[in-house]
Amino acid sequence: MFIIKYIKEVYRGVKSLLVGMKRTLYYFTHHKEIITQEYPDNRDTLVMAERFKGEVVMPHNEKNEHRCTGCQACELACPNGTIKVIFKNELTPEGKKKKAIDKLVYHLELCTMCNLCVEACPSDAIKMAQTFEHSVYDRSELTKILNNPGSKIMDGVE
Amino acid sequence: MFEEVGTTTEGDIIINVGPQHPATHGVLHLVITLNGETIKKVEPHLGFIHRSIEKMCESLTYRQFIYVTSRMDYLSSHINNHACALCVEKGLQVEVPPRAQVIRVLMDELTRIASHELWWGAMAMDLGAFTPFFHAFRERESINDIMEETCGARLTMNYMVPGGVMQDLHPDFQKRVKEFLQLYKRKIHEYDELVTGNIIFQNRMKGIGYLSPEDAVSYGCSGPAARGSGVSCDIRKVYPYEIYDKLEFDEVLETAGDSFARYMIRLREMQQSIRIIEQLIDNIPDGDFQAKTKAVLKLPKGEFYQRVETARGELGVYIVSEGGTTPYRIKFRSPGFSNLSVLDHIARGSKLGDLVAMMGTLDLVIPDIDR
Amino acid sequence: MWSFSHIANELHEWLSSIFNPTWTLVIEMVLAGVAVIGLFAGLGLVLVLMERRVAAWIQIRLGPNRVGPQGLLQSLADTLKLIVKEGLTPNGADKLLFNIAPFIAMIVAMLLMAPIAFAKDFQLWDMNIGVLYVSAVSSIMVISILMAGWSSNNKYSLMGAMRSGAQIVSYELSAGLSILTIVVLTGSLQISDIIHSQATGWWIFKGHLPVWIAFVTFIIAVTAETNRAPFDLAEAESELTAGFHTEYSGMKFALFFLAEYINVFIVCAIGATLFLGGWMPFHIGNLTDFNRVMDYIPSSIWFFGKTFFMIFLIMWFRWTFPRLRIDQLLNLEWKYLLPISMINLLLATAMAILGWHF
Amino acid sequence: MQEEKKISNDASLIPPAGGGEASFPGQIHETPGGGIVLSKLDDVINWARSNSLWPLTFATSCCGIEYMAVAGAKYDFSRFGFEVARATPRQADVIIIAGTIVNKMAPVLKRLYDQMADPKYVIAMGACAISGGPFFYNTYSVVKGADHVIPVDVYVAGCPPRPEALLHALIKLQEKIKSGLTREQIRTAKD
Repeated sequence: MFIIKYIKEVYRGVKSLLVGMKRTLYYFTHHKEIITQEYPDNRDTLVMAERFKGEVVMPHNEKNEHRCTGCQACELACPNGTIKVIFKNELTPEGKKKKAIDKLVYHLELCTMCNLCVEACPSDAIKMAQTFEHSVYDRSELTKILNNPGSKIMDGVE
Repeated sequence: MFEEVGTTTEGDIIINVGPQHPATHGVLHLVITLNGETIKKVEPHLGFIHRSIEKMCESLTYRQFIYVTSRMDYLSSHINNHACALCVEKGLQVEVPPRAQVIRVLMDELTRIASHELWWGAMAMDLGAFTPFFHAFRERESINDIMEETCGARLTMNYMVPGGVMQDLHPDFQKRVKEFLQLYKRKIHEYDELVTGNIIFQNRMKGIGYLSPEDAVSYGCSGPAARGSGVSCDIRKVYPYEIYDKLEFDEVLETAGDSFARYMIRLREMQQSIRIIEQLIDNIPDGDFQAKTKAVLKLPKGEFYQRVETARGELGVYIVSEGGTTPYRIKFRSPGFSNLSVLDHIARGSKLGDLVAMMGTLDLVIPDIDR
Repeated sequence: MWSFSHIANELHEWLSSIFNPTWTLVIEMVLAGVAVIGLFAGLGLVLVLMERRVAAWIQIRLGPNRVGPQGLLQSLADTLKLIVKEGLTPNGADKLLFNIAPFIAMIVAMLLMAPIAFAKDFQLWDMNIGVLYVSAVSSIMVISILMAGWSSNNKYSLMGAMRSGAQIVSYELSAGLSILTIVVLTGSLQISDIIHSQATGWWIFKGHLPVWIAFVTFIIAVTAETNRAPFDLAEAESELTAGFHTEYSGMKFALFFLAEYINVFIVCAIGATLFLGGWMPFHIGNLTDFNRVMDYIPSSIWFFGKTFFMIFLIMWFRWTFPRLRIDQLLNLEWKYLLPISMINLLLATAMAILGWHF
Repeated sequence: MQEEKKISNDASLIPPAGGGEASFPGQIHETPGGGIVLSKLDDVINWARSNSLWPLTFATSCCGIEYMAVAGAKYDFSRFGFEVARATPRQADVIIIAGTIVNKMAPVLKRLYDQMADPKYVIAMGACAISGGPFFYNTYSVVKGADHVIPVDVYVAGCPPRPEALLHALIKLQEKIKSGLTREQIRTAKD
């Protein structure tokens, strides 16, 4: 009958709305369900996943030595020209000329964190760091030189 | 077939939706001819995010080009990478170790769930309900955490490489996935309470945007958009790749062909993905995660094609090789492009509010359409 | 006992002792104007913050909590920013209409303040047609929206305005009918009479079924009338970007924003007055001790408590439901709400004649 | 009020006509008290502006998803008062360029920026918006950095950046607004 159908329709509609309202009221009253992490306040306790790809860095030891031989494997592996290796000639103690890296230029503004350079590096000279706070006011600050000034290649790394 | 853009009759107005518009989920431009609130014609304009990925792949080596494809359909980036890796492996004739295969399938299904979660929230937001978006992101964030722990990134991971995967699974992977499954099962009924059962939602979805099976086939639709019309087109069933032929899962089909059917397909597909994950999570075989491949990959001369099922439908990768280190030509058959082409057909005669709902259920990712 | 009426009377006496009656009236009117504007600003700030907090808690997040203690200064910062932000007038717009539309929205909201009883004997203007006045003035609101939408020279705005016009005109009906239910039971259009008729019990308790139905239709209709979700078709964000105020920026947008919240407050205040007894405290039959405790709570707290409860209801709707489509919206009014409220009015009339209510 | 201050600054740069102490007619002198009032008022306005940055919903590609994640419950930028995302540029304060800008999109971006009411700020999010990122070489259609089209206040690197990184960028932008310095002043102060 028409009128019963009409009332059923109204009842069904109102019920479905009330079910939704009950669910939202549950969340309104249960604050333990809140999952917000307060970023700038939790900086001290914030731990990134160990594999998180934040930026490429070149670890140096305490004697300011790195492991990069300048083989350019990373530069070749990089799909979008993020890494540039610039060479210089160095004199070894024996008085011979030796090719070494002058600067390893890394364009963070181009980098897509694809990890291919780290995979390609034969001497584990570069790795991915877990830093992520890369915001700057000036784009030129994002072009970085990975090796420290005056750094040398570690002994024994060929 | 090609009507002129400006032709209108008396009383029609033309509005431009996009390129910047909250409902287009990106930079799609729709020129809509309206008569009052009724849609007379929808004309999608593309090119606002054309990044020439296909052309770009021609100058990248077979190891390098995979990462760019994450940027196409960024919501199913793993599956895109998977398709490219499979296609290169086909050319190289490399046997992928069983462990890598299982890891790949697990990652694919997690990506599919994450993609559908985002779709669910975004579609509810298109319809004006904001709360589901936040609840969907709660589950999605826990998948993102799993991804981040193993692959090192949240969205564009570049985890699949020719021959396997880049790194082994994180030791916590199984534990975290099980935690996610528990969370998901605890929260799944809320999806029905908040959205599916809601009378307003049902009225806005049922009978709207009808797509007949014939049209779905002739427009080349795939994925949930076609399965909502009852067209069986799940690549995982029709042309199984990896270990999908050994897994137990159902191809989800609905026959109504309207927006609600497409909505239900995705919700039920998430359940099937959960089923696949549950089958695999305790049975990850030991062994290598990557097959031995040469440092520089060279595909033999020839043409290679591989299709996979992304969260949006059928993705085809077509590589023409001249025998060098870079492909001669790459073509992607993206699901979004065909699914978008049907929009004008299903939207005519419905209201402007319905258009938003239809676009939501077609689940368009614009960079996937434009590439 | 301390009350608003006490202060008002003392102020009146003090002013009359200094000035002649005409000047007293003028000064009192100015004071009332200042008080209303102050109340506006205060309510705007409180309601915006409340909305954001309610939304945040429903959406399992924290909400504004960093600006000022517990985020209390958040809406102040927003208001200040909007005041100093550039107010653009688009080139093709009808400059006069475009610029006065937000002020009309504001003036309508201010006019609606007049007959509301904020506390015991504390009312700006207790006219004898209070309820009629409210429903008449509140329908002027649509003019400002139509003006804004038409003068913006933007198709989105125009569509939003047209939707809003259709929507407000239809929902005025069932809002009016549900208000009439109470008028029939009370036999008066005067706000103070309606409140005093609830001294023995609020209408929501006294009136059983017809009043409950009227209450529900009233809430639905006023939600639609104030363009709040799920009836926010006039500014449907995912369809029309921002609807009728797409082209507004800075202070003019802020006025629309504020007017929406003030309207919500006013309709909730009317609802609280009609159905929940206005400033009348909650009494239970013969429990004299309990009733005395209830009486001890100031009447203004009763009024604002009830109003904010209703505001919460409307916010709760907003963050739960999806938006309706325009034809469904009109269907809901003409096929469901209007027949139901008409039959309900008949029921209420029969009940009033037969004296079936308590 | 800001206009007034600008005039007074300009006037102080002009050497007094006729030399010496003789003041030019109509010249506005900076009074110490007035300056303090103005600068205090400026501080208050900058506080308000920095704490109420309403973003435009503008996302072109992948970074848009991380932008949505920031809006989501876990990272929740509403804590800072940023959650009022406006779909219309007229009401937005900050445009977060989340994704690639291609040649066809560049005029649209410019137009959106022009449509925004002053004061307006721009954040370039992700490698594509900063410099074209993965599409810097080998493509013909991508703008090599959004700052070729509109001025950018804060650049946040990453592909896509983490939600926390975007929050960090927003905090950086707040600091910048509070300091009241322009892009050029920041650049010259650094050199």
